[in-house]
Parts: sequence; structure tokens; C-alpha cells
Amino acid sequence: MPETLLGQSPLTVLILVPAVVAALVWLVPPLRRLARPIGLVTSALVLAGAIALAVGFDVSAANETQFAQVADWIPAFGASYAVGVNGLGLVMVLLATLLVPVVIVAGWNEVTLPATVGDGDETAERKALDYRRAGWVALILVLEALMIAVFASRDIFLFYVVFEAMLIPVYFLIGVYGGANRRYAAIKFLLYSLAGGLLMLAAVIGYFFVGTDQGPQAFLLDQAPGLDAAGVPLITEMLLFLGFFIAFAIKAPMWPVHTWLPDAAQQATPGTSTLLVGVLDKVGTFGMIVLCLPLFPNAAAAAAPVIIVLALISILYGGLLAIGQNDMMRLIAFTSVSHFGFIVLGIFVGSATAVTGSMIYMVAHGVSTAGMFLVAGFLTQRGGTQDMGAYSGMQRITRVIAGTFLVSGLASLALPGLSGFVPEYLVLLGTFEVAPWMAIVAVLGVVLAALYILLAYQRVFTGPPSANHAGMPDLNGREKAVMGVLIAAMLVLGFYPAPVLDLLTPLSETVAALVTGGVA
Amino acid sequence: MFVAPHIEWAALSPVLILLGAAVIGVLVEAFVPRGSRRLVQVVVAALALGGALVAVTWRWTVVQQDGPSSLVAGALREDAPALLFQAILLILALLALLVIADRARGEDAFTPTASAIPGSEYEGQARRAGLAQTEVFPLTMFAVTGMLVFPAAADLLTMFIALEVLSLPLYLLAGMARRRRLVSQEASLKYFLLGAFSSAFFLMGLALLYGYAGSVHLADIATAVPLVSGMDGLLLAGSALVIIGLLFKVGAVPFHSWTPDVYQGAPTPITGFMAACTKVAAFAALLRFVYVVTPGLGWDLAPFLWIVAILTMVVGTVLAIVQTDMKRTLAYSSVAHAGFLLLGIIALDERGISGILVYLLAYGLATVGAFALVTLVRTKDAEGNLVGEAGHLSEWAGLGRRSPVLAVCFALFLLSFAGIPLTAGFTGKFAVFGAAVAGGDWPLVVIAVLASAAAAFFYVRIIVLMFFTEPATGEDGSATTVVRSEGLTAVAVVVCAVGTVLVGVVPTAVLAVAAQASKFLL
Amino acid sequence: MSILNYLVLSGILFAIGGTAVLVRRNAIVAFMGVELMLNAANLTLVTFARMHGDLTGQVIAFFVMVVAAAEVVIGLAIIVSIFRTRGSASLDDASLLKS
Amino acid sequence: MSIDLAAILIVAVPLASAGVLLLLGRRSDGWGHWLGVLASAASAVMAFVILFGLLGRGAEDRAVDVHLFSWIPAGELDVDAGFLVDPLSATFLLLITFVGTLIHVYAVAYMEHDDDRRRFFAYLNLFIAAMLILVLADSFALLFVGWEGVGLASYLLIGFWNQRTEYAVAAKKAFVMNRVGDMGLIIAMGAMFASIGSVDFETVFAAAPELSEGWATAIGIALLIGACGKSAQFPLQAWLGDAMAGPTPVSALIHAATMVTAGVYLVVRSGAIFEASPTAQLLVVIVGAITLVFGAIVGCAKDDIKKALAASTMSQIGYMMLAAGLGPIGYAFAIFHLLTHGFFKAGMFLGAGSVMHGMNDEVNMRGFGGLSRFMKVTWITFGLGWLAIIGFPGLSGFWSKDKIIEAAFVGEGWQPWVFGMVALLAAGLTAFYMSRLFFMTFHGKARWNDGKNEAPGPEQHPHESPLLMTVPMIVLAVGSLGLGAFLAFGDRFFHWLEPVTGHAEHHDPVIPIPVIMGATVVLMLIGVLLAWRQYWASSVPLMPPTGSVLTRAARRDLYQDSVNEAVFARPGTHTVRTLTYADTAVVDGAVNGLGAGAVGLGERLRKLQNGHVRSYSAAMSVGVVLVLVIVLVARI
Repeated sequence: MPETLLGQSPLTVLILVPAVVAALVWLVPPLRRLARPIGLVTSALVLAGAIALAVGFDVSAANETQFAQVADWIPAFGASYAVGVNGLGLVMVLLATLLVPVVIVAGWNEVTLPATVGDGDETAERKALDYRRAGWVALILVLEALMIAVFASRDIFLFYVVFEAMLIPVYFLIGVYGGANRRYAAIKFLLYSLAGGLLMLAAVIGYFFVGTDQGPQAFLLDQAPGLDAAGVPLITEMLLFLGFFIAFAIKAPMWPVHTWLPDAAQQATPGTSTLLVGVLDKVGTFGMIVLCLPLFPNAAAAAAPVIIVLALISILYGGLLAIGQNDMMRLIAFTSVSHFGFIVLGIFVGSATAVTGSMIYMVAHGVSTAGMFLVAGFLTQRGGTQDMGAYSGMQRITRVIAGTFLVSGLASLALPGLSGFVPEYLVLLGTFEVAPWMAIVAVLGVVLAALYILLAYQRVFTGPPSANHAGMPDLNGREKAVMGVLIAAMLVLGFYPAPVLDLLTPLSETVAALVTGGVA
Repeated sequence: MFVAPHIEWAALSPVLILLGAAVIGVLVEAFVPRGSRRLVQVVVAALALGGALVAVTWRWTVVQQDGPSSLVAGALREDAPALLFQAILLILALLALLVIADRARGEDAFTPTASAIPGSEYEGQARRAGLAQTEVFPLTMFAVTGMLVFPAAADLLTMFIALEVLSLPLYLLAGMARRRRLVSQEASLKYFLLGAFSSAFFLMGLALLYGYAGSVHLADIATAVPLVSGMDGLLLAGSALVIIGLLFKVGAVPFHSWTPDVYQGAPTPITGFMAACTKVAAFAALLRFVYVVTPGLGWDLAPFLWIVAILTMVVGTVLAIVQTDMKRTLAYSSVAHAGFLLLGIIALDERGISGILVYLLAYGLATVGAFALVTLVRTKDAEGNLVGEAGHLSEWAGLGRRSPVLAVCFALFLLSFAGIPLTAGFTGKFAVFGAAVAGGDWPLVVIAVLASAAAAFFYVRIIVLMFFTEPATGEDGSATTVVRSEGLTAVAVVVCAVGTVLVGVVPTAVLAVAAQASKFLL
Repeated sequence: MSILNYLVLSGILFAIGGTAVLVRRNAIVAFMGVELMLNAANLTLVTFARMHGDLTGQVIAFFVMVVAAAEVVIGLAIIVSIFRTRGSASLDDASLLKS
Repeated sequence: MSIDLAAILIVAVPLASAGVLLLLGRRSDGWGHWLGVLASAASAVMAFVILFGLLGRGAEDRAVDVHLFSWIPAGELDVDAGFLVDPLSATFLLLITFVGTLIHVYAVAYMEHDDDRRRFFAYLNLFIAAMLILVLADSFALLFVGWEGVGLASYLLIGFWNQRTEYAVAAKKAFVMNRVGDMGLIIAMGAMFASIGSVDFETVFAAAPELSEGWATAIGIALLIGACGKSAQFPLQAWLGDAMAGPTPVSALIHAATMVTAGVYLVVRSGAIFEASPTAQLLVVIVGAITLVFGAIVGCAKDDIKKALAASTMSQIGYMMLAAGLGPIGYAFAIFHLLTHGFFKAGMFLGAGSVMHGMNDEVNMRGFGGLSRFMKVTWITFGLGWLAIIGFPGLSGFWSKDKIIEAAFVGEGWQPWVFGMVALLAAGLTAFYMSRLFFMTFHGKARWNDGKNEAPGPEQHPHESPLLMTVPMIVLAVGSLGLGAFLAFGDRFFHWLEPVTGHAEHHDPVIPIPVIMGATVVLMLIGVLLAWRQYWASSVPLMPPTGSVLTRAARRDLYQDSVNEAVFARPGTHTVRTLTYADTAVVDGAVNGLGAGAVGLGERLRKLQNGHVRSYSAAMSVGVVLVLVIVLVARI
């Protein structure tokens, strides 16, 4: 096991570095002016670290926890500081660390001063702007630390704590840096998440008393027994399962607890939305895989039919609602509801192939959604509105924006050769294997996807070029770099997903067996 | 033959120190010249609190070694939970004292002449002369003395006396606000009348229990429960009335109605003190009574406590949502917290004791800190004169931009109230909810959790106001401003904030101490 | 005479005191109601002391009287200061703090 | 060069070219089109390399599997990316690259005045690459890559002039309807995975004969849905007419010669599965027959030259589907007709493009007439295509179509009679509508404004197209003329395909072959004559006459759009609108309502906090009484 100088897991270092830098950037005034470069360098270093981690990862043992570290934290609560990653954790860490620098670069000039500040005093304005930007960078870095921590945590209590703590930076990212109606969106986001999180808290406590030895390391995930072994009545197990599941369903977001997402995405900056939908929401599905299923297999198996139906509804509902949106960001949000339906479907349908699909879906969706949010952001930053009706024929004016939007959209509609295809394909085939009719319903989502993406493209980018936007500048070099990285990732995941699949496949047998074999 | 009762002076030292300080305080008022009076009072009070804290710590080590003991012919009980409650009380009181003593802009929060008619010429003269009402300090010391006795009281009479000793000074203190005197006096009157009213219930309960058991010692009553038959009515009614008396102090629904009015009317430093310390003391007494006397009653009192707990959580939360005044919001939030704490009482489980201890520490730190910050946020009229504290929520808009540190601290306390992980409030919630689940009361936990989610709304709303809303200037040109503290408040706030974070992130030490204290030995 | 008579009397006194608090507008009278409640409790205590044949109850009654005296001092101080401010001791006038 | 390398390069070169052209953007405007032509030509060379490579082998060895890399190693489902080179795929390679290259060349001139010519060529190359992947893939998964890839390229090309909203809508329509078909293909793969556990050709086809008929039928029907989408077969045919919005070379390449034939390819390639399910086969035949007639009827009424050609394409592919559904006896005929059709239809589309080029992009045939004098090359090449498609004896179409009609008459029971008669009748219809098109365009009186007559519209100066356009047309016309005979001679094409399609036992049709041939020729002549009488000999009105019910229906594509509108689009729009409303009003409203409820409760409770001490003490008293009641009642 590779250890760093201090005897800590490299994951601990990856968590600490952005957190410490965030604190410095925010608290030390001279650093504020340099916040963005510092943030970029830090996140790039963290990405490098994550890649190094991936290189050092033993792929042949992808379903075992590697780079593990366990330390006592709150013995009275059975909580430990336990980190480590298996294949899935590693992939998610890589996704998170990839998107953070991308978002920082994409949002380089996104943060501006509100009109009321400064009153023409230049130094004051400059200072206020630096302060605001430093806050932005700090929040993103804190978020990065928490994202790595949540995917790396191998302790249920630690997972919960980080799960909840993540709300705070996102809340501020939406509420401070968002659009006109940001307060409503931020509060809605927070309250939904908190409601779910607190239910999960109740379930965590319940699990502590029902499912563990209540010892000082009771919450260690790698030792946590599933409740099936503990002889717990199904009704108890089901209540605890629901506590976790509802929290994750809100986060993921599934119908009918999805309504916070469109508002959040509409109001947040594109970068925030990228991290929110691209990574944070994956914590929900990640939690379903690493917590809901292993801890409560009987309940999961019993609830699976209902969950599958909800997932199918999400797929179709998200798709239909996406078609009905006028706001670009809301549209992307609803596409995500649909995509999350696929992910949840794959997790609970009980086929190893589908589980593999769901896991790689989480990565693929992260990349394609990032692409869509960011390019839509570039467009709206120039065009001044997110209302699609205000645009027309932009393909003739901003060709690169149109092209990158289309590619991202095609990745989202699962065009073969782009990132979305392999996961959706695996989920659908895996589902067909065990539940053909479910798969046939789900496959309708494929047609809806074509509709919502192309309809959006048609409305914004085709038709007679809009006179209002004539001469609008196309992507600059910085923005091209951002989209280039993302599109490259989409292509790699589309054409050569094998390395990622090798990390995930070993896990899926176990996970699928929990749903199908749990009822015994 | 007269046998002098054996008095354990050493064990009583914390109480005696404070009582002595209070008496000295009175003497200081009489003999020390006006100029240096305030300084002397503050020093005496601080030393007394510090000394008492040292004494409590010392007694803790003794109790750890020798085990618990009864003091003063069984009137008091010196055991681990009592000492820990006392320690928490003293810490919070010390922090509150700093806020009480602070004179931001050269003025403290208290009227120079409590007896003068508001707005009278006499009051004006007193203000111009720079008089200060330094009786505040001995009064506070008396109140702390009563609070200190409360957790240790082993018989109902002692409990009653302690109740009065802690209440009477608070009735007075509530009426001494420098500004908005009418409101302050009204708060005082309401607090007094309702307090006396509830004392009467407590006393009646005491009488009934005495009738039942022939003794007011908690231990004797507990022993009598399985033995005495045929007088269950007395026992149940008596216990219920005693509990009601205590529930009044903790502000549980439907005995909470004084809370918002008094919290709003009292001078803010006193509100902080009262909200934090009274709740600690009252919960300590409630805990002792319920855990010692009523385990045998079990299901007879459970429905009543369940209903009260649920009502308290729900009503506190729902009413907090619709408030527009900062202090009232916090008052209702404290009502809701009382509801959460009741879960630990109902649990009737060892974990309940440690849970309540941790929760009270977390709640106390955040409360003292939050009210301390409230004292600093003032309204300024069009001419730039300070008018008073910024009470209306809307006046807090945009504070995050103007005074980021203050706003961040306040947000931290609010997050702790809301129970967000990595703050002390979360540790407390986890501990108390855990106890309730262990006690089999999971439906209560689910309600509590939902209430917490709803409660988050109004905490978050304040954060939104501070950070996401543009500051507004009133129609009359008034605006909100933040005054610089003399330093004492700042210290208190920083200590509270650090404590909140530490108990949130590395609560192990606190939990371990609380776990040690979680056995009542009779 | 049965012990019940004493208890009933004390109950009636307690109720009268409570009613006074509820219905009387004048702060002083309301306060007197509280005092009446305390004394009803005293009567109960003394009755039970007699019943149990032990003095604790009577001693407690004395404690209560002292406490009541202290309460009166404080209470009157507060009521007087309010009266001076407002020129009225009516409880209903003191309702600035609400909702 | 080995076949392996050629197979990789044939895809890689146009793909790389497309990538270069798209990435370099404006910088490659000057030479981009030539790079595109070059890439396509290189692919054509590779195709010939592969052809000769295969011919150099024994008939049994003519299948090379080129393993590329492990693509989706997901445990149970393990898909490798690999190419299968065999006579069937090689045939398609030749058709695609050869016709494709010709069209590239044509497009250099045709698109000369378009600012975005470079982008057009990038898309064309992308299309070529995707189509080649489609036919080369050795698994359904990789085939699906090409399948959707051509869908994308088609979308991009149809919507190439997307500044016109209706063109963009047409592009979207094409993609979405294709997606409906793709859905079928995904389901088919799901069914294969569920029943066989694999999606690569080798395993699936090996396991197909043992498959239960239920699974085989399910897979077959799903595949057929996929084929219908891509090949514009009934009921997923509605997109093809609108797809004519694309520049004419696109119509020629994609919507005549290559992409739309992918469905036929799929059915033939999956023959093993269809043979395991007579029901699925029958459905293929029925779909083919319906589309055949459908397209023919529509083709009789269209006045837009490209839409008429599109309807004809649909109809001709109906022939191919019909043949493919007949099983092994039809496979080779289907592919044969596909090949000849690829040539003559591409030639005619290019001809139509040439006409438009000379007539200021006018497409309404009622505004043409007598153009044979002005564009001789176009007239002759188009004429050869016309003769080929109507099955004029000796030309390409005659050889291929006749075989299909004969095959349709083979079988037992009612089927040969019905399908045979349909195929026969359609031959007559084909002759009529193609002759109508040809006569209206090139013969009769000029109905365009030549400055002398009374015709409305701007003055036209019809002229022959440049060499870059006419040469490809000439080459294709040669194909129309001779390819059929060349391949049919000695059944060499059928022997070439035999390793793939299997050897079909010879069965006699229910009617003797000479009778069938005779009837075909007679019907054809009748069709031509009718067309001659109405569109050459008599004057064609500028405004279309009202016409019969059938004519009006045919003009509106037999109401296909109205049906789709009524069955899918309108209810869909309605659902979307309802749900969008419900999402805020009901789903979100429930949560907001909960919040509002809490606030309402708070407001109500707030009234209790009225500031009066007496009501506070009353509340407390009530509380005390209730508590006592609760506690004591519990005891009693």
C-alpha cells in the first residue's frame, strides 16, 4: 500500500490539499488577487495526484478497497476516519478531480461584481472583485475536498457527515454567484437536501443500534454487515433502507423529488451546475450502490420493483419535461432527471451488466452534462439570456459553440462513439436480460433524448440567424480548451471505455447479486 | 440533644464561591466608589465564575475517585452528571458575563436607573452622568448560584429554593434594558407573573409527592413508588405538576408562551445568558427528577411527555418560521430545541444523559454566541445616531458583505442550531437522537428529524438575508450598522465559535466526559 | 374530619388563586392569586405532615413563606416600576410584546 | 496490402479527413473539398484492394475477421470492436466508396458557391466512414455505431442549409424517426443478449437455428423495426420525403444509394435469425410490399422532382425488402437490386441536381418541360437511369427487378399470388411515375419563362452543368446501362454472394417465368404509354388539377404526416404541456404547499401569542389540566 510521507493515505492528502488552499485563499488577503491561478494550479495538482493514484491502483483487485486508512474519530458514535477507494470510488474521484479544473477555467471570468458595489471607486471595486473571486475559488476547492472525501469514505458516519457538509459550499455557490432568482433556488436546494439528509441521519442512527456492535468502529463500511445477516425484521430494515434511499433519491434526483434541480440549474452559474449535476448528484447513486444495497439487501430486493417503476417514470418524465422547457439550463437539468432514471434502473434491476452500465453512466453523464452546461453557459454569457426563444440560427454566427453543443448533446443522447452510448447500452441490455418489458419502456427514453436535444439545437442554432446576436464572438482559446478536454473525454469514453470498465466490472457481480439474491 | 448537621464545605465550594461573590457584589455597590465600581464587579464576578469552575473540576476528580456522595443531609447530591452540568453552566455563564460586561461604544446594555420612569428628566440626567447599573453583576451571580444548585438538588425543597433563587434575579434583570424600556419592563412583568404561577404548580406537585411518599427526597420517593399503593393519583399528579414546573423553565409547549416575549424584551446579553444557562439548569433538574423518580412510572407519564415533546418541536419550529424579529426567531428556535432535548429525557437511557449534556453544551455555545452578536448589530437613524439593536430580520440584510467575520460567525451558530455536520449542533443531535432510538422512540426521532428539516428553513433564511440580499435603507433613512465591541464580546464570540467547531469536528473528548457522567448513582 | 376535607379545601384555594390569575386585570390582584396558590400548597403540605406525622411538611411551609416574601418584594418592585411608567397596573395594557 | 490493413484504412481515412476538416475549420476552406474527394477516393481504392484480395481467395475463405480492440468488456457482455470482410460487406464497400467518390466529385462543383463547402465535405466523409463501419462491423453493437453514425451524418447533411427552419425541422424529423427504428435495434440486441448472451455476428448466427421461435420472432421483429426506420419503410417512411431538404448530392448518396439500403443489409445479414422465424419473415415481406405500393402511389402524384425520386426510392427499397423477406432465394436478388438501384438512382438524383443547377434551384416539375434540348448530357444519363428503373429489357434494372418479381411468385398458399401480383403491378406503376417524371422534365412544351412564352416566374436560362458534374453522371449512367447485365451474366453475382447468403434451392414460381416476364414488360409499356399520353403528348397544367381522392392523398404522402401528427405529435405535445404545467403545479406544488401549510399553521398559532399575560396563563392552565387528565385517565 503506497503511503505518503506522513503515513497518511494519499487520499487524505488529496482531501487536505484543496481544503487548506481554500482556507488560505480566502483568509490571506494578498493571495486573493491570485485566487484563480492558485485554484487552477491546485486543482491541476490534485488531478495529477488522482491520476497517479489511478496508475498505482491494482486493477486486478478492483473490487477491494485500496489506499485505505483507518483512524479513530468519534469512538462514542462508532465513527472512524476511514478512507479508501475501490474501482468505483477511484473512477468517481477521477471524475471529480477532472471537472474541478475544467470548471475553474471555464468560469475564469464568470464571477463579476454586482452593479451596486464600488460606486466608481476603482481600488475598492478591484478589491471587492478579488474578494468575490477568492470566495468563488475557495468554495470550489472546499467542494473538491468534500467530493473526494465522500467518494473515498469507507465509514458510514463519515460519508453522512461529508454528504451533508457538501451542501454548504454548493448553497453558497448558488446563492451568492447565481442568477436573478438565486435565493429561491438555493434555499430550495438546501431544504430538499436537508430533508433527505436528516432522514438519512435518522436511518444512520437506527442502523447503529440495529445493525452494528455499537463499538468504536461500528460504522466501518468494510466491516459493516448487511442487515440480512443480523436477523433484523424486514420492516425495520425497510424503514432504515428508506431513510437512506430517500436521501439519495433526492440527491440523484428521481421523480417526484426532482423539482429542486431545474431551479438550481437555472439559477446557478454553469460551473456550479456542472459540479452539482456532474458530480454531486452522483453521490446519490453512488450511495445507493455502496450503502443501500450492501447494508439492506433484503429491503433493497423487496423495494426494487417500486424503485424500478420510479426510475422508469423518471426516464420518461425527465425526457418529456425536457422537451417542454424554454430555458436551456432547465432543459439540461431535466435531461439529467431522465439520465438518473437510467442509472437507478441499472442499479436496482439486478443484472451485473446493468450495474456496470450504471456505474460507467455516472462518469459518462458527468462529462456530457459538464459539456452541455458549460457550452450553454458560454452562449448565455454572450447572449445574455437562457431563454432559447431569444436565439435563432446561432450555428451561422458562433460555429464552434454550435458544434461543441451538438457534440455534447449527442453524447447526452447516447450516440454511439460518444460517452453516453456504452453506459446506456449496458443498462438497457442488462435490463432486458432480466426484465424485457422494463427495458422496452426505458428504451423510449432513447427517442425522447433525440427529441429534446435536437429540438433545443433546432431552436437555438438553426433557422434564420438572429439579428440581435450578429457579430457575437465565438469561443476563445480558453473556452475552446475547456470544451476540447471534455469532448476528448467523451470520445475516449465512447470508443475506448475498456480501462474504465475494467475498474468497474469486478464490482457489479456483487452488487447485482444483492438485489437478486437478497430475498432468499 | 443537638447534632449539628455535617456540612461538606469542600463539596459545596463552587456554590459558596458564587454566593460569596454575589454578597461581595452587593457590598461593592455600597462601599466602592462609583468610578471603579464596574471594574471591581466584573473582576469579582469573573474570578468567582473562574474559581467555581476550578472547584467543580477539582470535585470532578474527587468524585471520579471516591464516587458520588450526598451533601448537607441529603439535600444535595454530588455526582458526575451534576458536576458536569455545573461545569457547562459555569462556562456558559462566564461567556455570557463577558457579553454582559461589554460596553460597545461606551454603553452597556442596561439602563442606568432601572427605577426611573422611562424618558423622564431624571433618567436623562443619569445617562448624561454616565451612571451604570452595576447591580447587574451581583444579580447575575445570585442567578448562577441558583442554577448551580439546581442540577445537584436531591430533594424537591432544595430544587424549589434553587428555582426561586435563579428566577428572582432574572425577573429583575429582564426589566433593565437600556433602550425600549417599556418593552423590557413588560417582559419583566410577564416573566415574573408567569414564573410565579408555574412555581405554584411546582410547589403543589411537591406537596402532593410529599403526601404520597412522606418525604421530598427524590430517592425516597423513588423507593416509595413500588411500595406505596393506593395513592397513585397523588404520585402521578404530583410528578406531572413538578415536571410542568420544570417544563415551564425549559420553555416547552404549552408552557412556553413567556419565552418569545421575555427573550425579546430583556436586554440582549441577559437573553443570551438566560436562554443558555436557564435551559441547562432546568434540563439538569428535569433529567434528575425524571430519571430518578419516574422510571417506575414508565408508561403513565410517557404519553404526556411524548405529546409535549412533539408539540414543542412542531410549534417551536412552525412559529419560528413566521417570525420577523431576530430575537423572537431565536426564542422560538430555543423552544424547538427544548423539544429535541426532551427526546433525551424520554429515552430514559444512559445515552440520554450524555446526549443531553452534549446537546446543551452545543446549544449553549451557539446561543450565547448568537445573542452576543445580536448586541453588536444596531440601527442607525438618518443622522447617524445609534438607535438600538437591529431587531427586524430585514435589517440584517447584506450583513455578510459589510461585516463578513460577524456574519460568518453568526452563520456558524445558525448552522449549529440547524444541526449541520461538523458543527457542535450535529454532535448534540446525533447523541440525543441516538439515545432516543436506543430507547425505542424512533417515531419521535422521525418527527424530530422532519422538524429539524423545517427548522433549517428559518436558519437558512437568515443566512440568505445576510449573504444574498442587498442591504436596505429604511424609509426614514435609518440603516444597519455594526458597532465595535469593547473586546469582551468578541472574545466570547470567538470562544463560542471555536467551541462550536471543535465539538463538531473532534467531539471525542467531550463525548467521553459526557459518557462518564451518564450514570446517576443514588 | 377526614383528611380529604383539607385537601379539598386546599384544592379549592388553589383553584381560586389560579382563577384570580386568569381573570383579574390588576397585576397586584393577579399576583395575590399566585400567593393564594402558594398558600394552598402550604395547606396541603401541612396536612400531609400531619398525616405522615412528620415535621418536614411544616418546615417546608415556612420555607415557602420566606420564598413568597421574597417574591413579593421582587414582584412589587416590578409592578411599581411599571405603574410609574404607565400609570396603570392593568395586565392587559402590557401587551407590546406579541406574536 | 493485406485485407486487414485495407479494412482499417478504408474507415480511418475518411474519418480522419472529416476530423481534420472539422477541427481546422475555416483554415481549410481553400482545399477542404479536395481533401474530402481524396479521402473518399482512397477508400474506393481500398475497396478494390479488398475486392481483389477476396477474389484471390477460394470461395470458402472469403471471410476475414479483423480484430481491432476490446471495446465493451463488461463481464457477461463482452464486445470486441472488429470488422468482418466478406463478399456481402465487400459489395457494399464498393458501392459506397465508388458511388460516394463520384458524388464527392459532383459536389465539388455543385456546392461551389456555398460558403460552407468544406463543412459539407467533412460531413460527407463522416457519412462515408460511418456507413463503412455499418457494413464492416462484425457485431450488432459496432454495426449500431455505424447505424447511428449515418443517422447523424444524414441529420447534419439534411439540415446543412439549416438557416431555413423547415430544413432544420426536416433534419430533426429524419433523426428522430431513425431513432424510433434504432430503438428496435437496441431491443433486438437486448433480446439477443437475453437469449444468446452475445451480440456478435458469429455467436448469434451460430446460435440462431437453435433459438426458440418466440425469441427468433421477437428479435426478427425488432430488427425489422430498425430496418424500417433506416430504410424509410412503412410505417417509419415519413422522413424520407422531407429529407430532400438536403443538398442534392446528399439525396443521391444517402437517400438513394447508401444509407437507406442499410435496412436491407441488416435483414440480409441477419438472415439466420429470420430463417428461424417464418412470422418475422412474412412481416418483412408484408412491410416491403406495402412500402412498394405506397411509394409508387406517392411517386405518381408528386410534382417536386426530388420528392418524386424519393418516393421512388422508397418503393424500390420496398422491392428489396420484399425480396429479403423471402429468405435465401431472395437475399441475393435484394442485394443485386440494391446495387443496380444504387447506380441508376444516384445517377438520376445527380441528374435532378443538374436540372436544378440549370434552373435556379427550381424543383417543381410543372415548371420544367422540354429541357432535353438544353442539357443533353443530363437528358441522356437521366434517360438511361429512367430506362433502367422501369426495367427496360437489357438495362440494369431489368435484370434485378425481374428476379425479384419472379421470386415473389415462389412459394405456397396465398402468399406468392398476393406478393407476386403486388410486385408485378408495382412494376407498371414504376414505369408510369418514372416516365411521368422524365417526360415532364425533359419533354413536352417548355413551361418555364424563357422570355418569350407567358410562363410566370423569373426568366430561366437552362444550361448544361460543368464537367465535374456531368462526368459522375456519365459514369453512373454507364453503370445503369451495363452493370446489371455484367453481374447477372452467368449468375456470377449470386455465386459471389453465396458464401454469405447460402445456396438457395431453385423453386419454380406459381406462374411460368416467361409469362411473368411478359406481363412485366407489358405492364411497363402500358405505364410508359399512359405517361406519354398525359405528360408529353398533352400539355401539363402549371397548377396541379384537383385530381381524384387518391391523387390528393398521394400528394400529401397518403396522409402519413397527418396520421403521425394525430397519433403521436399532438398527443405528445399535449402530454408535454400538461406535464410541464403539472410539474410546477402538482409535484412542486405539493412541496411548496407543505411549506405554505407550515406557514399558515404558524400564522394561526401566532395569533395565540397575543401579548396578554392572562391568555398565556390561561394556556398554561389548560395545559396543566390536560396533562393531569392524560396522566390520571391513563391510570384509570
